Amino acid sequence: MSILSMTKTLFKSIVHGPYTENYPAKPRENYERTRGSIENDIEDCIFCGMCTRQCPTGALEIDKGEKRWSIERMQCIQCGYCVNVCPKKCLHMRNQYTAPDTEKVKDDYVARISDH
Amino acid sequence: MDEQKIKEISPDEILIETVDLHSAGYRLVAISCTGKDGVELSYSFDKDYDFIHLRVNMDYDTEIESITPIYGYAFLYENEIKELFGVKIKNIIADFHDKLYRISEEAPFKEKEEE
Amino acid sequence: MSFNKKSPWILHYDATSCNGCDIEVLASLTPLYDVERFGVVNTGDPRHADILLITGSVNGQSIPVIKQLYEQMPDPKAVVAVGICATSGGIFADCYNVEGGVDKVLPVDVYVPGCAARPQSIIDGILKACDILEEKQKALKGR
Amino acid sequence: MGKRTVVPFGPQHPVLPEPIHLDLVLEDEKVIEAIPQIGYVHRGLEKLVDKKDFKQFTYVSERICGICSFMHGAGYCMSVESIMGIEVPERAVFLRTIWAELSRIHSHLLWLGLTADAFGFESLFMHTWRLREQVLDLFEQTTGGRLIFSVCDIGGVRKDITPEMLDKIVSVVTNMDKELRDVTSVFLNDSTVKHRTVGIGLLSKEKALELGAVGPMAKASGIRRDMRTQGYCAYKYLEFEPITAEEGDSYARMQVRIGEIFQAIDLIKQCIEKLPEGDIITKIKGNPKGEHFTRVEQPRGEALYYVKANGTKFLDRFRVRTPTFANVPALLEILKDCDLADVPILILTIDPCISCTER
Amino acid sequence: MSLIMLLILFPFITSVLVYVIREEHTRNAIMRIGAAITAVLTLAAAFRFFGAGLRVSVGGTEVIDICILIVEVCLAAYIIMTGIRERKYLLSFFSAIQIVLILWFEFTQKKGIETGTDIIVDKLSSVMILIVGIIGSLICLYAVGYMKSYHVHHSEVKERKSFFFAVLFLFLSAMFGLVLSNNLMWMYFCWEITTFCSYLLIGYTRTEEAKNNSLRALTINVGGGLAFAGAIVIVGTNFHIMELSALTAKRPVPLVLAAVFLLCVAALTKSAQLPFSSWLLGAMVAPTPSSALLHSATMVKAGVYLIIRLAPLLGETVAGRIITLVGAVTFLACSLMAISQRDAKKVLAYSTIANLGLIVICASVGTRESIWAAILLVIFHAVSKSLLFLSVGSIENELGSRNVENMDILMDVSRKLAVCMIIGISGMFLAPFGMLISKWVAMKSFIDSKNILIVVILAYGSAATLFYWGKWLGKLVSNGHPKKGEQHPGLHLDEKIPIIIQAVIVLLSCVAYPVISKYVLIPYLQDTFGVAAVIPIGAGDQTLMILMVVMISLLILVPLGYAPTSFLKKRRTTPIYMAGENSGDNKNFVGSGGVKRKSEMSNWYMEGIFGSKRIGFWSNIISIVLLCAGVILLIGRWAS
Amino acid sequence: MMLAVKILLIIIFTPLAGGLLTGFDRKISARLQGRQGPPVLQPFYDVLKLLQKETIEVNPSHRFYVYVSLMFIILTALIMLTGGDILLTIFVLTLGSIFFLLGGYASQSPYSVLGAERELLQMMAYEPMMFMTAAGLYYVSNTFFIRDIVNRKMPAIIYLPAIFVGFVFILTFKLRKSPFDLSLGHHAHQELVQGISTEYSGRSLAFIEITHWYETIIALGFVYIFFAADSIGTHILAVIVCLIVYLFEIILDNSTVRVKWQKALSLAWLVSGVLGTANLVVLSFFNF
Ligand code: NFV
Ligand code: SF4
Ligand code: SF4
Ligand code: SF4
Repeated sequence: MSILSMTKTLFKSIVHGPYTENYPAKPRENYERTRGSIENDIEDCIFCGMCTRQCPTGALEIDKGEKRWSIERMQCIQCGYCVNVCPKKCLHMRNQYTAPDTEKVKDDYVARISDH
Repeated sequence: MDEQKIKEISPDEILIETVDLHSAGYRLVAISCTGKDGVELSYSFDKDYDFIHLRVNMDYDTEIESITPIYGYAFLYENEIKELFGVKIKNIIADFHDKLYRISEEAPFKEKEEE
Repeated sequence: MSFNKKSPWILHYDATSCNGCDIEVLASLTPLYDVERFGVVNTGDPRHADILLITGSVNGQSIPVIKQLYEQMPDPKAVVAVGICATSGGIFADCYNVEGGVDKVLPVDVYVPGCAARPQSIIDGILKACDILEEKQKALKGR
Repeated sequence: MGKRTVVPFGPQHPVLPEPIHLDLVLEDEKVIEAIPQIGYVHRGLEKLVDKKDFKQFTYVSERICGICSFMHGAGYCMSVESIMGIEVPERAVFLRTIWAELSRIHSHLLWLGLTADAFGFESLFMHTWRLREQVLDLFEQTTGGRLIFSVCDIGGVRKDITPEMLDKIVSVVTNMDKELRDVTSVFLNDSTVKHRTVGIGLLSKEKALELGAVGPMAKASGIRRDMRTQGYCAYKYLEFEPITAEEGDSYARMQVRIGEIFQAIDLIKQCIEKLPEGDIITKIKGNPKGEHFTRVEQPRGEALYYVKANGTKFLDRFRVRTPTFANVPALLEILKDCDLADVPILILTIDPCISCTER
Repeated sequence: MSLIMLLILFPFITSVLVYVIREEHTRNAIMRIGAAITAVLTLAAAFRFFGAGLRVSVGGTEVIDICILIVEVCLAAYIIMTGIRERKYLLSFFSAIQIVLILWFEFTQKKGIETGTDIIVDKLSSVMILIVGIIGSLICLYAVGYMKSYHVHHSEVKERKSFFFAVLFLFLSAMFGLVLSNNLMWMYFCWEITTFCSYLLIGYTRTEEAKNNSLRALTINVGGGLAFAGAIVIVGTNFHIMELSALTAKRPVPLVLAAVFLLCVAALTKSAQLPFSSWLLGAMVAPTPSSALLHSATMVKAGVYLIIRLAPLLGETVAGRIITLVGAVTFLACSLMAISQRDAKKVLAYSTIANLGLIVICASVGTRESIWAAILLVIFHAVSKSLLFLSVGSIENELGSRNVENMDILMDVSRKLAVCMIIGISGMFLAPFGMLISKWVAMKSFIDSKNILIVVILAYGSAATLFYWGKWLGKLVSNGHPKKGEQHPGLHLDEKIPIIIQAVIVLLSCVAYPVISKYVLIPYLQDTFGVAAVIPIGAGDQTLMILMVVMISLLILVPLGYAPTSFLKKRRTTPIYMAGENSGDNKNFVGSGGVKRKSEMSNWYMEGIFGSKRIGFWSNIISIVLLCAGVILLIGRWAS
Repeated sequence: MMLAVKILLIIIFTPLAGGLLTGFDRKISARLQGRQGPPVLQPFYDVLKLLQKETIEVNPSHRFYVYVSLMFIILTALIMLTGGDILLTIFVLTLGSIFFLLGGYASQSPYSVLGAERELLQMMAYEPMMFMTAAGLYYVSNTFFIRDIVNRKMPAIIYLPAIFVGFVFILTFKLRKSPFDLSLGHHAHQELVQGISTEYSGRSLAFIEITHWYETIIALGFVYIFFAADSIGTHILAVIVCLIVYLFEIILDNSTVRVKWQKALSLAWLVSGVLGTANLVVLSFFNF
């Protein structure tokens, strides 16, 4: 039989003060491993298409001719599988996530043609 | 852990076999179905971690008895299989008549003939 | 002056989410993120809500429900699709019982990416939706 | 005679984070009849084996559910590994166990919070979820994801946990232990909480057996069954006893789950102590052929994974039988003759995961 | 004087006329005219004698007495025969003793007892006359329309309308006699006649149930009559008086108290207090006009009327305390039991008993304020309850059911009836209507007289009252939709007029109460107690009045909610919330298995807690124990 | 003239005070839960927003009851704060609540009706204590007028400690706080969705909020009456006690579950019965 047994925790949290992280006023530091969004060092990319074929959601697209590698941000589930399979290791997982937007974002990465 | 005890039986033996297992104190773990090349039903049972399976192979037109009279809670599995695979299971106690999931497509797991 | 921005009440509906985004929406109510700082109340009742947060892609059963909930919300209202499933169907886009993202059914105002969308994204998304609400309010007045 | 009240309960309902529907027939507020309807989150992901190859399917299986995500991935991987006869490195096995147990803590805390919310104890909800965030933070630091980790792979795990991180895990769970005791003692001792849980949703041992209940649902009715004792993953190296209770009511289930939280903390510490050095993943070659049933103990109980492979990269069949699915008959049983006010608690007491159930 | 005679005789004549004339139209015309004239006579009599009152001694009472005696003997013979035929020997037994007692008294003891004033018209009896006359005539008028529809719905019941109407008018006659007599013998006679009328009306349908219930009512009331007769004998033999006013002027010595106690027991049976209340519940099988007239508005008030008359001898005395407690038990138990009832008439019946209990409490507490409250309660209860009964009667004809649950469509079927019903119910328990005001004063008087227990009981009883009226009100305002194609007969003009008039009276009465208080109650109390009565409502009368008016005007806004609003800016209308599964028509939802399911709403009855079985049993036991205790105490007093 | 000004002031300031209290309530609750919480003025933002929003109706009449209810609650506040009759206050308050729940019935929507039903039950549960509070106050001061009650030598609390405790107990019903927030939980999720207010949106919902603000002040007003007497000190004390009681209710809200109706009813009746009767009996024993 105990009534109001919660009060202990309640008073503790009064003393402790709010645990709230003041996001967005105070931006959050993400961890190194945080899976945010896929980045491509496009200059290293050989447009082999490994990543597009292996991506489970079909978020990636390449255009060999135009040397364009593009990602549908609103389709990528940040599984990191493309990073794993990329033979050139030019993909990596950035620890910043894509910001919400009012429309579906598609990011294009175009390599300078002259390089290859 | 690796050894799988699977016992093949014919569709009409299912009730006899389950009654045996039931009286031996086994509990039904799951009924699984595979829809490739005809119906392959696996009834999995367990008693004190002794994990055995009954395997029934049949075609889509064969009817099979429901085991709900023996294991009442099999109704969920059987309804699911009926709805998703289009397997004919008869005498289910608490039959949802293919409305368990209310999916729009009919028997999506069933191997469809070329359309 | 418009107060939509100061008190966006949300209605959360789980269309076919895997729970990942779902619980992140709930998590954003909890002490660490505390969206109530922005006046957010998780109402659970379409009549009271300003923002419809949908997690998960839509399927045959949930489409009428979502439509009805949206209809029952008073203007101005915004729809926020939380998670990749809701934005585009994500990994489940190919499933037989998935129709795709929420935009198949409702006009989505904000897409919140992430699998699962993290609470910070959700906060960002809600704040973005607030701006949209404000615009909609103005548009309503203008009419 | 007398008219009754017939109301729809769900799919959209504030106490249900996930959509299910019940036709409730009430008299005063007594539930006379409750007819369920599921399927609102049915996606049909098992069918995806036709479209995603068996490696990609790891990610699909992780997304069966965002709560017990890790073990879904691991269960799937274990099945495929068995079929292909892959030796998983010891370290990977231990790491999987650590994550699995952390998931258990996160899942149970989540459940405790939701239950508190269901009986109107908002502050308790807030505090349990606040503690849960610490676990999620550990996940993020070790795997990069808060709920869905994408670390499990066929043959092992993709990310290692650094020694510093291991220390941090130990210190976090140890610190949490203290605060947790404060919070859980409210669940276990507060008389108003007891008013809502003791004797509510009684499921006798016989009934539990008869209805095929699993997990805490069965354990709380005195059935000592825990798949972990089968020694998959690293459990064969760890010492633990399944936690059970006798009463079979909501309170007993709460006891079991709270017990499991503390047990998980202990298991994590054991794991970290015994963690061997070495590889974390073995390379795989070829495609699987054969079939396998794997059972693991998820937070909600025994889950069954069945994989049938035909030698191509697309599987014939993947099937998961989740614990909630097995507990639904028990839920329908305890919903009989309850009060409307108890409906949310009863639904929550089986710790439902509709996403798992309907896939 | 002749006016009074006319008042008593006119209904009797009408009664004979309607009984004899069987032709539908003529009879209806006679009914209407009769009702109108009765009402006019009542008003005339009330105004005529309002100021000074009237005390008359009728000469040549012997003739009247003999007539009375003959009728009484016939009546007794009939009742005894009936009892024997129906094997209700208790009934025959009661009746036999009673008539023997009366005959013995009449022929051996009566000699030399002079009655000074046989008839008294004072403020209280004027009030009673008004209630009986106005409400009675309205109900008689209503009966014309009601019975027409009634026989359409109940084709199995043999049509005996003439008989029915005749009894109604006969009853009015008797009732006038009852409230006007000061002569106990006469009063007793009228008392028996009303009992008999009630018996006839309850048995109207001649079904097995009706027969049983009517016999039960008769048995209990004849039992009460026996107590009355006993009291007459005690008073007559010991004190040689025959007048009520003389009795109340006596000092409360044990013998007087015994007589008073017996009279009170008679009153309790008539007012259907526990443990005698079962007959009133059974009486609900009768066609509704009789329930409205006899079993809520007037006849049952005879009991409390008698207690109010006897009030000076109650109060602090043993008899008073016992009666108060019995009333309190009745009030609480019946208020609680009403919660578990679905049948509208049953709810009304329980509520009637409960309110009578409250009046009994007020009357028997016997302070000025409490009597003030008691009389007001009598008035307001009669007014509101008869409105409710009439409305329920018509609703039954309209909807084919009198289950409260089915009334959610009433707003759609007949807005008028629904509004009248709402007015009636509000009249029973909401501010600013009279019932509540009277309760308030009642509470004040209980505190002043230190009846703490009663205050507590009042608190709980009122809370229960709030619940059952509240949920009924809820049903009335819910905008249910009737099934398509359902036929609703519509109201007869004969039903509509009385109902609307009643509703207006209810509305008016809540502003009228200060007037009633000032011109009726205070003078009456002054007369009875000889001391200037304090105005119980207190000094804030002015503001109170303003508030009342404000409240009423706010209440009048209520029907506005149903006024057409098409000229206003249209609001968007959407389907109601059904967890996202409204199938679009607001009535059904997509239920499990994808089938449409009707969403139904029903009220709470909480039978497990407030079921009439358990509460009824215990409260009966308690009240019986209380009455026995009263008897023992009185005997003890007398012996010592 | 004076009266008109007074009335105007009451009508304006009561909800402001109530809203402010609610704001503090939300802030304090948040702090107790380890959160930062919304701004103190949040309730006002909410209401202003609701006023700007579209108002949807499900049928022509259900919104109407909310407005009537508000009017009666305002009337209650007026009667109470001008020192009127306490019983009348209670009666009009009841009237306001009745209209509120009739709105629930009128919408004919499942959860509203269930909510209304529960609201009615709650009223039945707390009404006896309200009644006895009035009785007790009358007992000690021989008047029903609040202005006279608060002008006596001794504050009523001295004679009515048990009734006060009982009153604070049922105050939880009026403030719609856990453990007795059966019909309409303000923030926690519950089985009845939003109870009676389920079908209200926009302006009508705003009015419900405002009604609640008035009710909060009225509820605390009763507490005030217990403590105020004819010295200034007691009035200050009364205000402080009101705040303490409110704080207590917040803490109670945050440390209890929502009980079931059976418990709510039996607890409320038991507590009122025991405390109320005991207090009154003791008083009558000492013959006040
Ligand atoms: N634990 C768990 Fe699952 C699995 N497997 C289950 O029902 O939560 Ni989403
Ligand atoms: S796999 Fe790597 S190299 Fe190949 S296309 Fe993708 S990013 Fe470029
Ligand atoms: S992270 Fe996964 S989903 Fe995203 S692009 Fe890479 S493979 Fe595709
Ligand atoms: S986006 Fe990812 S986490 Fe969110 S619901 Fe979909 S699969 Fe689950």
